Amino acid sequence: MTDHNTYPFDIARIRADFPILDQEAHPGKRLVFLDSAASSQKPRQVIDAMAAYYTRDHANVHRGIHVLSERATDAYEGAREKIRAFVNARSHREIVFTRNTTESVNLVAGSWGRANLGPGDVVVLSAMEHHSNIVPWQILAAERGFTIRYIPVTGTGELDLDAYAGFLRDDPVKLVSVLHVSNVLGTVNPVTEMIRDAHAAGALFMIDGAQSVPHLAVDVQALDVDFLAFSSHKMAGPTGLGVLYGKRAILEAMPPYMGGGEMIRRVTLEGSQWNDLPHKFEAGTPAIAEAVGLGAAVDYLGALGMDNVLAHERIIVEYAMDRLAEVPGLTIYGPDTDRRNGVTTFTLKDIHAHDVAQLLDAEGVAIRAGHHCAMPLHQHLGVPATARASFYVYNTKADVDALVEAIYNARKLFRF
Amino acid sequence: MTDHNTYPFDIARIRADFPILDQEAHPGKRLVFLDSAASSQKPRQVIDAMAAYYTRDHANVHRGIHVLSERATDAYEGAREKIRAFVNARSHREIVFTRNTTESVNLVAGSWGRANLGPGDVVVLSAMEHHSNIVPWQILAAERGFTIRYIPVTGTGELDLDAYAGFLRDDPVKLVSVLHVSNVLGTVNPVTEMIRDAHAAGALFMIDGAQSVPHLAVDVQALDVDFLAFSSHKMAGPTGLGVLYGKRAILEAMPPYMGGGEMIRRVTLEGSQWNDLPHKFEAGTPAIAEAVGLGAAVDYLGALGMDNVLAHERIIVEYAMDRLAEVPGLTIYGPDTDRRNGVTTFTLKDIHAHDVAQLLDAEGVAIRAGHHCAMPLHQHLGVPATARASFYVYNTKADVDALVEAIYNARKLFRF
Amino acid sequence: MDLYLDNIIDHGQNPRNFGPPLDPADIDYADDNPFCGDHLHLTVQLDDEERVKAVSWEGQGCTISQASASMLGEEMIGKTLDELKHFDKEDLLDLLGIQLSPTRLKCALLSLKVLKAGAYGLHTWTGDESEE
Amino acid sequence: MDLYLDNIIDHGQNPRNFGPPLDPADIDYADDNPFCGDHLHLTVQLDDEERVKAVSWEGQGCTISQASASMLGEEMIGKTLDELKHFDKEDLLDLLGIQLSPTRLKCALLSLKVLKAGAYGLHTWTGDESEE
Ligand SMILES: Cc1ncc(COP(=O)(O)O)c(C=O)c1O
Ligand SMILES: Cc1ncc(COP(=O)(O)O)c(C=O)c1O
Repeated sequence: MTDHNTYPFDIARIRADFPILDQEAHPGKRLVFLDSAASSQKPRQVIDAMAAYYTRDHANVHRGIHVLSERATDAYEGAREKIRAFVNARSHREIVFTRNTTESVNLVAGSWGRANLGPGDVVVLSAMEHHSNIVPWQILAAERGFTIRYIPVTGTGELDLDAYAGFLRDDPVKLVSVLHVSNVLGTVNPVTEMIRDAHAAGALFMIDGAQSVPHLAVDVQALDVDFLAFSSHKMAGPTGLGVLYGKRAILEAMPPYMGGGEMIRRVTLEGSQWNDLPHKFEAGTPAIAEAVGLGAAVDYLGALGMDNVLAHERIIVEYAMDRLAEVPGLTIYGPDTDRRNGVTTFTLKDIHAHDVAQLLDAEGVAIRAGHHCAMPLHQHLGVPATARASFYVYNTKADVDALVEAIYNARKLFRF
Repeated sequence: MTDHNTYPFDIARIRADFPILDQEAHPGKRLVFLDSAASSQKPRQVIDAMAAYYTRDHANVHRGIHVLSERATDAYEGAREKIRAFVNARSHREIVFTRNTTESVNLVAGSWGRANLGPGDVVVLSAMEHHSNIVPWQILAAERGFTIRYIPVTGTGELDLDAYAGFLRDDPVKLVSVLHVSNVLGTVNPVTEMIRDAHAAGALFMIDGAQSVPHLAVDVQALDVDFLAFSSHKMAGPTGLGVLYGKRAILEAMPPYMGGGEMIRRVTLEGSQWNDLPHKFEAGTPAIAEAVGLGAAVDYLGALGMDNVLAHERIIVEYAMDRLAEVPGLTIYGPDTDRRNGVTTFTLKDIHAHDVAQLLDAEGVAIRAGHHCAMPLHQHLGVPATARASFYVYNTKADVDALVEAIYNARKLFRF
Repeated sequence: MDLYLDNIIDHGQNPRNFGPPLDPADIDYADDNPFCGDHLHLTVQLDDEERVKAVSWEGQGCTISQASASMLGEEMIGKTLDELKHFDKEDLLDLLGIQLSPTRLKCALLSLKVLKAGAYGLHTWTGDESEE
Repeated sequence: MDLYLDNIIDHGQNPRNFGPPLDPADIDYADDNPFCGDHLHLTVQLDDEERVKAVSWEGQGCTISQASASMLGEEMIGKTLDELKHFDKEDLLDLLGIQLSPTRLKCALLSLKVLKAGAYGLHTWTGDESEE
């Protein structure tokens, strides 16, 4: 049970770590940042770690025989080890650095998918997926001729698990790829059971962890998941870096995704041999400083404790759900508080979500409006756009109060 | 004519901008950084611009309706505009952000190449290419069945232009992709004439500008080049960011490379429509802070003046060539000073290049040793590994003196 | 709160010339902005001198896009095709009387985009006239 | 200059047991490290008690890899197969008596990798025994 009145950590100290929060969005209007699901802010520990890296240690990594290159390699591979520990992967070789969640999914589609999927095969996605877990599969399906099935979304904003069971029973499913936490509905999908069932049916399972890894403890060995994709920039780390976890045996068997330096063992004019994992999938000079930054972010989150991060967010989300429920004309999308996390998405009578966001911005409250890269889900919801407030470790109940007050102001302006 | 005794800018002030240079590599040994061809150092203007971005302006870009998202979008698109101006592209829509040069090449191979190349077609590369401009084409050739021809390297370390003319005359060449400046030999290839001839033969031309864009003024309109690839981290900018320039009409006709958010206009469960350029090629949350950093780097280089950057490097390279020529047992690879830029690559009698690098490191001198991601070129040179000293705006003749002195020390230890 | 001036809200909530398509129509064009779900269908009748005689539009979207369509529709009436051709982004923004960020600019410009595409077949007009 | 101790340079420049392959050989294996161009071909003869009787290796590479092969070759002689099985990375580094960065570690370990692969068919041994 979460206690509504006690944050699990000292929120004032945390807010002091995020310098960006201490500003006015407009003259006299304190910045209230409720757009962390799009991209989170960074603590100074992360900003400083990257600046320190560039100020003292930078050189290209791997195979450099001088002190800076050794330090840079240690920093880069040390960050990989931190991230391995954060998701409890068995080996650092299972942690591949990419640009973002989107590239992680494209890597699996372009390498594993292109090698393993063909006519007759089925890939199962869901109707609540982010575009990054739909479009790569659509493009590949057009090329390779396999079939995509979408698990429908129920009236409560959850996955239709009967339909899922039906797909696994009736179709030659080779891969299931589903998001862990919805960036629109906040739904936390029952991935443990879904993975077990997929494996029983002989299918691999990939989790889009873009909205889960930043917010709750994800243990790839406990889940027995085959692939996990997530983004640094949503978990207090820098932009320009994503992660793909993959089980070693599966990654070993996959062809490379991009070709270039670092990913080869030997190149002749006639052909090439690939390097060991994870380098096989990291062509060219990697995002070194960004890995250092994500390492610092993971240290930061680890010091807070992911259970505390989750507990804190549950307090804020519960409070937001309660307060927003009072607002006349406001519709909230997604499941009940106990089955959701991180976001509250709503519409306000017939005011377009863009107008809502703009009016809230004028009050200093930063939310996101639109389809949140989930157009098919919005088609299902029957609205072209929604407004979304999303929360992270630095948000407070006072932020929720500011949101609700700004919504009341918007109602007044639109005279209802 | 370069004046050997006058640097074109105040070198002490420039060195003061690069805080990393002001340290000892080992106790009592000043750091002498001669590994910029692998990755350059960053001035504090770049480090500070990124820290300031995270401290004041960060949010996800595009379509956010709040003040931070607007500032982040302005910063990101503003950086694109700076880079457009830096290479003199006609439109910002022709500047695609990638992770590095390697990804830029893979993008062209995976999108343009997969759509346009098939059995009977020929792609022309050269035997002095970096692996990043060989391996993607080899992988695609295995899939699509076209043929790769390599322009041979002459005894002076230059491209065999007769062979090139022969390819264009005799083969159905669809694309020529060649590096502008060799990262091993320093050779500056005559791309203006090569592009003209490729176009006359009906082929497109791509430049690997990883070692030219950081060092000399590259004007894509004057060159009339079709694609240009380069990396931020080699031009005083951050890691995790690369650029692909492409002519608009060609990019418009290309299918997307990766699928996901940002790159689509509309997604349904049945299929998708692509977004406008450049977004069609930028799937997922981009490297926002990194673009800001590269923008600052381009401002920095622009303020120095690329002609001055080149003039400065020519002074250093000429001095290095002269001083290294005196060292008994030292072999320099590549053309004469007047046809090269940026690097001096050598071997020292029969001491393995790794031993040379290690011994130099002990003296504080950071060089790179190995095949420099150009194994085919090293096969041609007949040595498995070479030692490379490379130079940038912050290097001085004193750095070259330190290099030469350290080499003499290595000779002594190996008793020759 | 500078964006939501009284007249913007008024036009947004009480759009002028809003209604089913004219038939026959001299200009008939529809487009959308999938990011917002904004949609606009515009029909126009001209008189013998190629002046706009009647305008009708329907669609849905945010207040900015609806107000922009409403104000542009009013402005068009009585103008010649040639005058409309010279009517540009700046003129529309003057009409609206507000400053817009690039994101919201797209909302405001949908109506102009539909007009230009419908009247001149400029299907590739991106609303970004400054670029070549 | 800690890496280039006199004995390393001595073994590098005057490698022991360097020569053409033994024939017949009980162990015969070659591998390389393409990054450096280091190459090593090792042959070993055993006596009746499975003790190493003779070692011969040839190859090319940096001083560290050559010295490592030379020292390892000397060390092997007289040892049983079982003793060699327990000879690990740490033992080799003790022999060399130097601290190595991960990059140079690969140079030093090539000889051990060839020995392990040749003697036990451990073709996938990466020299990184700490990982599972
Ligand atoms: C000529 C050349 N091309 C391509 C590359 C690859 O650059 P990156 O590793 O940034 O992709 C390099 C860098 O070493 C290079 O020197
Ligand atoms: C559920 C989900 N998946 C994937 C993504 C894509 O992340 P990125 O843009 O970092 O690739 C997001 C981010 O919006 C997301 O919320």
